[in-house]
Amino acid sequence: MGLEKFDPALAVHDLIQDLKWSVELRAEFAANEAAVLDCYPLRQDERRAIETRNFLALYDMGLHPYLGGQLARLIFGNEAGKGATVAVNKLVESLQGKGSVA
Amino acid sequence: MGLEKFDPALAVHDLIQDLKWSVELRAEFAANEAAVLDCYPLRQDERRAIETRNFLALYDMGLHPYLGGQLARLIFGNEAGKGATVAVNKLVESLQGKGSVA
Amino acid sequence: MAEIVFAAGAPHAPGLIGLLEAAPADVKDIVVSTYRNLASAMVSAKADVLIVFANDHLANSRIRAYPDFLIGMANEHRGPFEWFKPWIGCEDYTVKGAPEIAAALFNGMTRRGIRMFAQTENLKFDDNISVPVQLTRLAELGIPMVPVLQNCTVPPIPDQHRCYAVGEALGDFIRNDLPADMRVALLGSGGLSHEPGGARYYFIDEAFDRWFLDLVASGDHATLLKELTLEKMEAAGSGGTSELLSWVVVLGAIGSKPGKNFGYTVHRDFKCGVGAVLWDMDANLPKRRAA
Amino acid sequence: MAEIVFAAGAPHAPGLIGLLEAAPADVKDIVVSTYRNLASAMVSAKADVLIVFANDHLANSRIRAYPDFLIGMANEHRGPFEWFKPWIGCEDYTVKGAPEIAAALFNGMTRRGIRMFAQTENLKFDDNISVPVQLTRLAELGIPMVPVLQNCTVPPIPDQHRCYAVGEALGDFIRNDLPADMRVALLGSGGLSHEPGGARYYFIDEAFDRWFLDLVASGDHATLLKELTLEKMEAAGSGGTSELLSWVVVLGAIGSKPGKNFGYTVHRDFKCGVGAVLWDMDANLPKRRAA
Ligand SMILES: [Fe+3]
Ligand SMILES: [Fe+3]
Repeated sequence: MGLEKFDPALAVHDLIQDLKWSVELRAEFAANEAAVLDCYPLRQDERRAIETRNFLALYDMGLHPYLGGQLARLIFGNEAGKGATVAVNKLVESLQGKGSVA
Repeated sequence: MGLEKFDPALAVHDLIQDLKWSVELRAEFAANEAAVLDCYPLRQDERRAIETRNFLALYDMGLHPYLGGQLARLIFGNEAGKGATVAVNKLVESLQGKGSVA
Repeated sequence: MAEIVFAAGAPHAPGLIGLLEAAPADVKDIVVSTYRNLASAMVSAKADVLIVFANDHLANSRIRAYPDFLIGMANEHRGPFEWFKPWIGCEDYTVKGAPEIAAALFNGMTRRGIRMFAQTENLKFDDNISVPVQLTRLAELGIPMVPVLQNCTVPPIPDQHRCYAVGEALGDFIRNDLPADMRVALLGSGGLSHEPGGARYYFIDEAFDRWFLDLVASGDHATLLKELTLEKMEAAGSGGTSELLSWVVVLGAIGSKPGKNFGYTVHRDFKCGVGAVLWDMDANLPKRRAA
Repeated sequence: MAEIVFAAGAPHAPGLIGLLEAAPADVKDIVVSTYRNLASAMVSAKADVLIVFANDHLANSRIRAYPDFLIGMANEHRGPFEWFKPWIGCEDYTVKGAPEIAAALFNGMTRRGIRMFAQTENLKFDDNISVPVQLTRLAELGIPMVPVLQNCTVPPIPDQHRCYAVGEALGDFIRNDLPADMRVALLGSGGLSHEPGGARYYFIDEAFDRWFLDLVASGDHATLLKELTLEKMEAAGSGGTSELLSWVVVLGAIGSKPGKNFGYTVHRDFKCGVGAVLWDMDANLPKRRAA
């Protein structure tokens, strides 16, 4: 579950970077996630994994784990000790075998 | 007169890249060069050398020669066999010792 | 010739700020006293500038255009970047930059065959720079900073040999290109064992951390280069532990010196082993040997 | 395993298009027949894809964020970029891309420890890609292209040893990662001697060019790596001649093979020596040896 599967060609990496860098895009993602996903050339399985919060599947496709951790915080919360703890626990739950944690 | 003096920290490199990449900026540069130069953190001697078309001085400061050739074409002309020939000849004249070719 | 008067390695886990109050007293003591010791050593050393090497954490560049080293040339460095604020729980800060030293560093590394990137605009800082800046109160100390964000996690990762060579070039640059009598501080910001974003997010490899701290304090760089492989760091926490490559850059710059640490602690909520090393820049000096 | 079925090196001076009509008949003949020969060799070889290595000429990246290799992952490649049109005097073109092969190349080089950049948006092409595309009529041939723009001019420049190693990794990638039976063409686009933007803008080093063409046609890579230094290329035309590093990448990928050229010519207005080499990919094959 390290970097062996890393595939930098995956578009999900760009989605996460843009969400991190733009308050506006984060607001739009919260309000209408599908519309934001439409803007990225995601593979079908890649999009499905994002929609179902299946980090395990995304990591198997080649998502960089550091950006995976940030995607979890973008979805579940980013405040120290609060939302970020939920995000970390959800992420770990997915990666340790549960897959989808939607 | 090669790459020994190269100083990538010089702002003139950014000016040339932007001119190359933007039709609008080129039009503004032609109409009001000083206003465009104001937007770049140029050193005093660097700005003066641009204003006086002193490629020799710019190369001595560390301008990359490939971008120097492009700056000459941005100023003197860019069409094969026509303006570009003028540009090349002006540049060579400056570099071979004349300095300012304004 | 300029001189390296301070050299240290220290972790930057975001919990060291946001989760510090909630930590047990003994853990908190180690964190606070470690950074207080580093800050006072920097002051005692009369450092004119602090160059920090730290993992970029994919904060500044796209994954398909990822530089190995990115120098901050700004006049002042402001942080943390907006999205990281709630996560770190850190105050906003503004630290003086050193644009001329940054430009000299960029040129000096270029001339020494080391490809770096450099940027005049403010970089996006997360815990990498924010944690040491806040815990050492760097803005109040008034020491200007040159941040160098480093690729510790995006393959192909410059390994311990490459990072040590970069450090050797850095040391050569400091001694030969910077103004005589300039006093330079170096910090490697990152580690210890942790696996951010991984299935073992809460894993801390205490045995690895203690081995590493002892090894870098010993000054035995031959063993370090032989044993601190990417594989070993990945095993001690994938994608996080390899931040120790920032310490390796500093070690390459200073060469073999003994160091000391200010205590090691494991606290699950930090999701990262905590311990720092300060190297003795007065050791191995010819004049000391002769005394 | 996939196979390299075509490998060549050729210059891309903009004058080869914009100033071709005005050139003397014998010069024009060499230019036209050289590229016609290369195009028909690519067709005879039934190439499924053409990977072109070519100097980026600072067309795509800022000078303080300059990658050594930049892969074009676009679905189609359109050029030339607007500002270069009058300078090259070239028609607009659209060449099929090969995004999956480009992504595989990016991943394959990453896994082999070679840092490359990759971009899904259309790259900015100047003469580097436009000249070989137009002179070989690549769009009409219908062969998809993967352009890899290379740093041949911005220090620190990856030297002949590094570029050869990149080529060896490229060859390994082609043979082991690409689909079996895929037929790959490789072109190194750049050179020969020239000094664009320099005080010797009109200088062409005929002795160097003839030495170089003979050497690369001989297949003697040990001598090539020893003697084709950056210093030697700089002496033969600063900032331009080192584009021959794109040929070195191709040579690293194919290993020692004999090659032939289609004539060499010097024409002042081209500001660049002209000559191309096509390597014999059937040479040194075990089955041929046994025959
Ligand atoms: Fe970190
Ligand atoms: Fe070229």
